[in-house]
Amino acid sequence: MSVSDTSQGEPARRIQFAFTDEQEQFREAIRRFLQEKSPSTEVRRLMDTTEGYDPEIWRQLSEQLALPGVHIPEQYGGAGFGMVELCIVTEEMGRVLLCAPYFSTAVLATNAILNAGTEAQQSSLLPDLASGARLAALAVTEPSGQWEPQSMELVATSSAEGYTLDGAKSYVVDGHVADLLVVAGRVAGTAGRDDHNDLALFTVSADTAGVTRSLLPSMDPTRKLARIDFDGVQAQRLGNGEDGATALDRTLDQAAIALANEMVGGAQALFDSAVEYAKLRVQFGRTIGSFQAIKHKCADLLLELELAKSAAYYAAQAAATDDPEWPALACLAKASASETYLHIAAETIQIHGGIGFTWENDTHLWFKRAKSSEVFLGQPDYHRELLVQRWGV
Amino acid sequence: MSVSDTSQGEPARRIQFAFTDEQEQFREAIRRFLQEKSPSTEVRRLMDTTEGYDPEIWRQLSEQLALPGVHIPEQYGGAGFGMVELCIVTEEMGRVLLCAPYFSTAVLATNAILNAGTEAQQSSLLPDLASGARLAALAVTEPSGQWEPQSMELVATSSAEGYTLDGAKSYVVDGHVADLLVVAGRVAGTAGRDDHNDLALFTVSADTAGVTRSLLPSMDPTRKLARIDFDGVQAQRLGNGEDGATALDRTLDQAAIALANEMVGGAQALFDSAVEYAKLRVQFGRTIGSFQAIKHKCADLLLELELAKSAAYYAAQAAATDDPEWPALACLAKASASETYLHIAAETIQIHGGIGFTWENDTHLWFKRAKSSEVFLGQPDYHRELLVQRWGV
Amino acid sequence: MSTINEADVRAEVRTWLADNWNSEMSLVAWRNKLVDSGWGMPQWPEAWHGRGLPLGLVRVVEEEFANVGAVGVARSGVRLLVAATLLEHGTDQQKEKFLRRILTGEATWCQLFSEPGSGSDLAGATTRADLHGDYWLINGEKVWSTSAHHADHGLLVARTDWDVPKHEGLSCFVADIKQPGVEVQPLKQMNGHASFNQVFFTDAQVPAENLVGRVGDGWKVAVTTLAHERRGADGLRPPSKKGGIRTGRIHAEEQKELETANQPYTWYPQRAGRVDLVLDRAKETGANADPHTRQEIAKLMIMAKSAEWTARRARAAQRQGRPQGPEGSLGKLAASNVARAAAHVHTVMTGADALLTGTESPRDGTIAEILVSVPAISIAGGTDEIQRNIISERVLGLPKEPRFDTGPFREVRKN
Amino acid sequence: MSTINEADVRAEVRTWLADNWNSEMSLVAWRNKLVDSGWGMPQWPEAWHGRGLPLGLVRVVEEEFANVGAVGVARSGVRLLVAATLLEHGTDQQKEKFLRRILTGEATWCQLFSEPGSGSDLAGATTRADLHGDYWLINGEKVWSTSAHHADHGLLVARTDWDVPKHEGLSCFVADIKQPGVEVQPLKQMNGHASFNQVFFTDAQVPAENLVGRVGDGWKVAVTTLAHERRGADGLRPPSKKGGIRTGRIHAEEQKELETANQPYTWYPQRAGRVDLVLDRAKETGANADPHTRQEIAKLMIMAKSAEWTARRARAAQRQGRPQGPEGSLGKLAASNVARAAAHVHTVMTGADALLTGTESPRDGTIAEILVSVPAISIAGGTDEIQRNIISERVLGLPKEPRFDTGPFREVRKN
Repeated sequence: MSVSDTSQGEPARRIQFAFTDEQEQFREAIRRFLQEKSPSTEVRRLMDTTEGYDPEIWRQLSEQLALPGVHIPEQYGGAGFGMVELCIVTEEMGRVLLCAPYFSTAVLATNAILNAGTEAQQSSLLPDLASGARLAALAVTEPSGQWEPQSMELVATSSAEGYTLDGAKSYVVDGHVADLLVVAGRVAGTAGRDDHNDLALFTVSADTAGVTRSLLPSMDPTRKLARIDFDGVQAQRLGNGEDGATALDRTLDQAAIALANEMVGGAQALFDSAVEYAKLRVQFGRTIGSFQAIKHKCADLLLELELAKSAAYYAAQAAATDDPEWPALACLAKASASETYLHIAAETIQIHGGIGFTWENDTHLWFKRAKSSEVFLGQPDYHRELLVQRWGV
Repeated sequence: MSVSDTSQGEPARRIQFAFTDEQEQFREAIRRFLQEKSPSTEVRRLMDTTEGYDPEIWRQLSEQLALPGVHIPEQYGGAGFGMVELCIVTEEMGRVLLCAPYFSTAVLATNAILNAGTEAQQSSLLPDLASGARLAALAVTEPSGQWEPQSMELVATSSAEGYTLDGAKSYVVDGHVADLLVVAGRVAGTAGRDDHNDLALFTVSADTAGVTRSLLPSMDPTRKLARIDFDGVQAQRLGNGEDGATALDRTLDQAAIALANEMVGGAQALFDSAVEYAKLRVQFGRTIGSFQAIKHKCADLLLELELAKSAAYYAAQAAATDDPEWPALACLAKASASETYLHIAAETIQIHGGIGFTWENDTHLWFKRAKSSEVFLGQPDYHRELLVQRWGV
Repeated sequence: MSTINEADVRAEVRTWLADNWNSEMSLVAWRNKLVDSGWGMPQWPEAWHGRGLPLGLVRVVEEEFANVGAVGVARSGVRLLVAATLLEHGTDQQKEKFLRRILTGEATWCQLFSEPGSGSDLAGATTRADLHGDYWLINGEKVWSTSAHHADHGLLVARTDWDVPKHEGLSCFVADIKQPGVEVQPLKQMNGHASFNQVFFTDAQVPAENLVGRVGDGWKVAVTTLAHERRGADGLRPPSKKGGIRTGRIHAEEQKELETANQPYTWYPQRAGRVDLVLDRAKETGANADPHTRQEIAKLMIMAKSAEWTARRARAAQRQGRPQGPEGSLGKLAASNVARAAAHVHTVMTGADALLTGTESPRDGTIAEILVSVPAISIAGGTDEIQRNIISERVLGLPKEPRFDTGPFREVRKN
Repeated sequence: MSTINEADVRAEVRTWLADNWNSEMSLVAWRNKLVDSGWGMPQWPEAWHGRGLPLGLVRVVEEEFANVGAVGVARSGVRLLVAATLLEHGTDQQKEKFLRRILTGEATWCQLFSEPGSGSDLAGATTRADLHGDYWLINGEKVWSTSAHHADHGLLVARTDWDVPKHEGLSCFVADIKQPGVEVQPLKQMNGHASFNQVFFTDAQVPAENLVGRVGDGWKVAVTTLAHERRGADGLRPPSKKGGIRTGRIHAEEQKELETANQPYTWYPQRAGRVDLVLDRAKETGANADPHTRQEIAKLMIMAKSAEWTARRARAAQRQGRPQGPEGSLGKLAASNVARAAAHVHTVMTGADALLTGTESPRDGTIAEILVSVPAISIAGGTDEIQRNIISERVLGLPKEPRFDTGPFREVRKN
């Protein structure tokens, strides 16, 4: 796949560069809801709780807006939309820093089941996720901290009732509150690790015997992480015994795109606050926004932001149209959004000056989300390398 | 060698952070001479000649200032100074972009002979170089364009009269005008290439049969490059048959330091011109230097420049005192000066605006030298990798 | 207008082409037909060589021309910017006199706005125009004027009043270049090309009827030209060359015309960094084996692709009639960043060969030309600094720079 | 002064220490001895607890103190900045009243300059001081005041005249912190520490005799304090702790004093990016195996080492009595660049563990603290933007910013 293909020629003609009016209305509805339900006072309240979310808000965004199932087919109780709509949701949630188990349940776990599950498994598992009745998490990364599925060690041994899982997972987003765990593991006694055809995805009810969950102290208190130990845990394997690696890769690529969109949402919120502050804050008898140092900084940040948004949107559209290049674009979007979000977060603090470094000021909440998003699912250098690999360079 | 050693503790106490009054006077004398002899009109005249230098000026800087032998011991007709003084010379030459075979003769070839030659060889070869009577060049890199000595292929076969050289060298600075060639090659039939103990340095008179020299069209017309083909060329080996790799590495490290100092000299000249122009040029009824965009750009460039100067000076002092870390510092200084020089060159054009992109404006002469210096002896990434290796990371 | 329908237009132009198009005509003869018929500039008013077609339907005409491989009007250089400006501000006499030969390609034009002393500050022009009876005397120096060396006319902005604020004291003229008192000198750039000219005026004469717009309207008129230049749109861009056979005398003549016209621009792709070469170069140089270089390549490509998608987002929003978002104003600044990063990546990948130039430089000198041309992109057509001002003020609504040039121009500090 | 010779001083202090130093005394008792003898601040005038020694000889005294492990005067916090300010601008009564207890450590001080509305623009302070008979009434809010929560006194800058330009309407006072009308609230930062305080004044009283300098001299006085803060020199830096045995009651008391005093600063090393940890972390995390990370590490270390050498060049030039070069003004800006780069490198090397905080974060939380503390370094003590102004104006001689705050302060635009 040569990169230039994407610019001219086939995909470009199919991939949309503007949201439809319906999508804009969808975004508007979500934005209104979230602005009302998730002011920073709520973010501060919830980030100090162990659960890290408000069940009542979760119920409302499930029942009123049907967000957990936005991309779940209607026959499984979802709204039947796709990646573009899912990314509109994460972008808006990132904008307000919503504290809710959405990314874990809807983006990670649900996509894993959609990608790996049989129709039977999907119809048994997805309705509760679509309705928001159950929370779910995806457990892939292990205490080693490696993001590549290749590095996984957790072992799944086939048994009478299905499989038994032994091993440990870590950095599991919302793993502490999930009802359902989707776990990636290696099937014991399968040949050929390197072309990883022994990877598989399993589902486990969180209350199964042998599951031990411990909340990790996360630098970003708005995104809770858990370590989960599996000691002879009974689990069901997703799919019909085929290789789970493809489904897992697909799930992680979709997650990277959704995260990129969440990040540009947060970056936009920060940037808006910085520009607004620059117009209000007076030093030396003039607004600091009248100083070229600030003006040009804002211009450069706007450019960075718009480029990152273009990448995040394009990747979502490409995934939605199943453009052959979309997995590469997932890496591109994640790398771009990560650096942009963190840079804008740092400069937003800078533009706010001393007050921007205080706890009372909201900027640090987004800064910490930017930092955790930079690391989560792999840092920019990891995704850049994967990008050129996928481009065949 | 841990890097922190250099900051506190031993070396730091020995290494000087200020030039002595004698060194400052030495610099002043050279600067006066060069400002008079090498205005940009002369640079433009000489860069269009094939030789690329003015023999009369070379005679003067040899006879009046004894620069070619500044670091050559007095018993070989030199001034008996060291790396610090040599680097003062290259810094001042870089400032005015002097077109002369100094770097090739004094820095590269002379140091190679000092590092590898026996006392007899030194006393026979160095006096003519110290006096400026002969020009010399060092031929290491080959058409492959690799800077690591490891990559060399030129073969030296021992013969009755000494050695016979067969192979090709390229990117040889001033190779087209040198009277004496110092050539790096591999001694045929020596064991163990990888711990490169078959490397050796040879001297060849440029008019020896089998030597073919062709001038290469260089992007930087102030630094002439030649390709030199060796076809059964009679040569003398420097040293007593011991491994020449150490001497070659030492020579290239010294060259990197001298080049770093040449670069900060050029960067300083460009920076001064940019600031001066910013104070004169008027747009919108005010000098462009009154715009914060230009003020802050200049402040950032000054910081970069001073850091690069500190690195170049420190490396020279470390080499002069033979601090154990100096080879690592050679890489550090070269990498730092390369990026700084090129950045300052680009921004100097930017600050000059349209006029800065014209041929009449002198900036591009330095810009091209910055570009060639970035590449010559290895680009920043090459030296950064070598740096961490030498730091034992 | 909205009553005109696509099918009718398509049928009409198709018939007309069937009746008139002949690739063995002379280029000028054919273009005079185009001018007479109005099919050369269908979006122009019927009174002036057009057919008053809505912009949206121009595409249809272009498609039909492309299908039969018919040549269009002359579009090279600044001619169409000048034409658009004359259409908006020129007198009927001027339109009568100049428009046809602009479209036929018989007359070549240049733009005479920039001056050595006013680059970013275009309105600070100090070239003077003084009225003597029925002509203006022009004195001063213009610069960055492409193809002035073979131009017949120039659209000139000069100062006619020094006692009013700078934007109000300018007037616009059509100046004959080929007259005593006008000296054109090529301006060589650091990359060796001489795409631009300096134009010196010493008591050059401009007849009074060549004043474009009213005295003091010079800035307004110039802004029209610049706006068209920025937009590029309005059918000023050459139509696609897809389809049709492209042989015959007329195509040969057009080819020759284009070569002359494009000669000054051959290095422009290099100025932009030639991102298109990067992945191939990575493979042919083996630089794709170096993990750090791979990161640098990825960083560059991410920026370049994102910039391209940003431009497409802007166009898509435009097509949908959505309000223009910020993404539209960022292209030029993005291009500078991309070009600089590309020059860096090319240097890293090229290694020692980056020391060479001309045919010794890879890709027949292209790499060397990139390295010495990229510095122009952040300056030409508005420096990065000016772009950042525009973005921060017009897009973000941040305060304007404090002004020191609002008084009578005579008293404003100048170079 | 130049007649005083090093050997004599050394002999004298050595004898005095031999006669007086006793590590089992109480800290305060010992320091009163130091104050009485003048050996605690030998560079201070003899009239005020010093011996009028030239700065160059202070080193000698410090060496002798170090040799026997003798404790010096209290130096923690801003006390010595305040003392230097009082020495220069204070009345004899004020010196009499405050200096001794500053040196003995019995009294703690804080600085009350910055305000929420005037950060970069210190002279824009709006805290007001109004004279009522023999005392001033203070109203307003100060911020970024370290250790105000356990301070006895504060050096306060407040506005006494609103009808003159901002720098001329300020006055400086010594304010008692422990009085009704002064409320101190800790100010928590994004990294969880609360090193600073907000100080609210509501009709707080300052006796007239606590005015430092004349009315309207507030800016001049504050600048003295800030200059000492910047220089750090003048023997205000703690002498080296090399040599000597450091046991005994007095050392225990000093240790306790230092712990309290340094508590607010524990995160400052993290704010600077902890470059010292980078190479070890590269090895312990295995990041040194990744070629790209090695490049990032090298870039950081090159910057950090060069910045360090630049500072040393500045000091060396100073020692040689050479004119101060630009290298002296660059340290703060360099520190910001280094810290940001270090935070990036630490993140890259730390990988997934960078998601964690507290004891779960590597190096017992140090890495996490770096990541959330670094943003402070480019703001505290003068933002990078202010530093660039200073460098471009004072070092490069570029024009000052156009001013909009030169009129009577009452009319100047404020927050």
